[in-house]
Amino acid sequence: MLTVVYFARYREALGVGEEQLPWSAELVTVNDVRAQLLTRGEAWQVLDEPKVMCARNQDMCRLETPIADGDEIAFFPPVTGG
Amino acid sequence: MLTVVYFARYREALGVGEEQLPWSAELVTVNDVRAQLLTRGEAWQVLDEPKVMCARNQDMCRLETPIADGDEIAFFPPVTGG
Amino acid sequence: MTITVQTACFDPGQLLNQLHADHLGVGAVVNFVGYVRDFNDGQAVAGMLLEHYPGMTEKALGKIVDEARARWPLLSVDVLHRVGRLEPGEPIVFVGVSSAHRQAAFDACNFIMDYLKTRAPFWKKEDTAEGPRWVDARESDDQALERWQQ
Amino acid sequence: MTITVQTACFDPGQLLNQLHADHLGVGAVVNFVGYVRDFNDGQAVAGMLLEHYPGMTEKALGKIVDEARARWPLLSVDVLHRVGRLEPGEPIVFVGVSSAHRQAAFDACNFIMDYLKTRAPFWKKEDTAEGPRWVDARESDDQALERWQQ
Repeated sequence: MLTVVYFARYREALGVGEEQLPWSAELVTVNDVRAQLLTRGEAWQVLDEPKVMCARNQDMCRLETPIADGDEIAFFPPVTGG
Repeated sequence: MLTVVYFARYREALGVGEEQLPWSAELVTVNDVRAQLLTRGEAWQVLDEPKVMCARNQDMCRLETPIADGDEIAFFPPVTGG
Repeated sequence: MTITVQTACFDPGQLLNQLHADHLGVGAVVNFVGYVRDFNDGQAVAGMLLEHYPGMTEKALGKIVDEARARWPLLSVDVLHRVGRLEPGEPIVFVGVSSAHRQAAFDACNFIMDYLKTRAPFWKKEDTAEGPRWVDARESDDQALERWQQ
Repeated sequence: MTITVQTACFDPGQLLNQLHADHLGVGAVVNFVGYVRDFNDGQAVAGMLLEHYPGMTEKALGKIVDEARARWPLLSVDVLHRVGRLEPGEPIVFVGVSSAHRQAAFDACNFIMDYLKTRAPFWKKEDTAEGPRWVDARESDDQALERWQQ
């Protein structure tokens, strides 16, 4: 199982902040999770933005970062704190 | 008349903080004042240090800066505030 | 070293004074305070909501501070960032750094802010006359980060 | 803009908070506080005497602040430097800068400190176990200044 979390503008656009996704061996990288989410329809295309940011287990990562069963994967727009 | 002031290590070495010097047309630059002071003897050689700093009328200046009657000329070692 | 994420307002002056707090080896303290402005990107701002990623926020800030400590000889580092509802004029973030040396304190504080701006999971949503809007990230913040990566 | 030279101790936190003081356009405040350390150049320091050049001090600080304001978009600038007798742990100098923008505040504060260190007529005389000694100027302070002159 994967936990997938969304923040800020993405969370609002998707209408969901957190969900569980079944683990599958085809999900090799963060980008594979994203590709699967993009098939869900129009609203999910926000994850296709060039500047989409992601984290694996609460560490900023790249879309190419490998993932494992049990991971927490996050997608969010560029950060604006400070 | 010129007012000449000394600070910190120089003031201590010279035993004087402020004095009046008669104005003379030969005193064209700050360095001319310094040269005259250097003739006073051993203690005054502190003013010959390569890093001697000077000010004319309370503005940092160079030894080559021209002076005028009535000026306040200062000699002091490199500053160490802050 | 303290890292704090909180909803409550705070007193920047008190944090500044605590940074020094009787450590007689401290020669220099540099600190940054970010405040909510009443105007941004051409619009009046009546307040903002600061969202974050609980858990990751603390972890990300911790890594940034660790990196700063690895680069410069620092004595203490204090990072406080607020989340939730903020009013114009209120402080958002405090980053304070103490060191024996001035330039280390300046550089470390600047570095922490540049990384915080681009690597810590906070998002601002401003209240404007035309309704709420998510603040866009600035290109200049990415450029600021690059200075430290060369 | 305030420039103050005084013998009395001061509260850095209070000065920091005053810098912001309900100006709702202030997005960023950066400040530097220099403290008397209990150790310097290999010797324990029991205190120091800070000499200055009355009249020139205020003039020199004013010119430095004017130059900073000409280079960066600043809202307020506050410089306070003490003179006379100082004890270890006490603050020596406060430089605080507010701006709408973070990097302007960082750079201006850093610039003012670099100029103050090399162009403002203050001299420190430390009390050590071997007696009083005048603090030597640092080569690194001259180098810091050169950054801004290129």
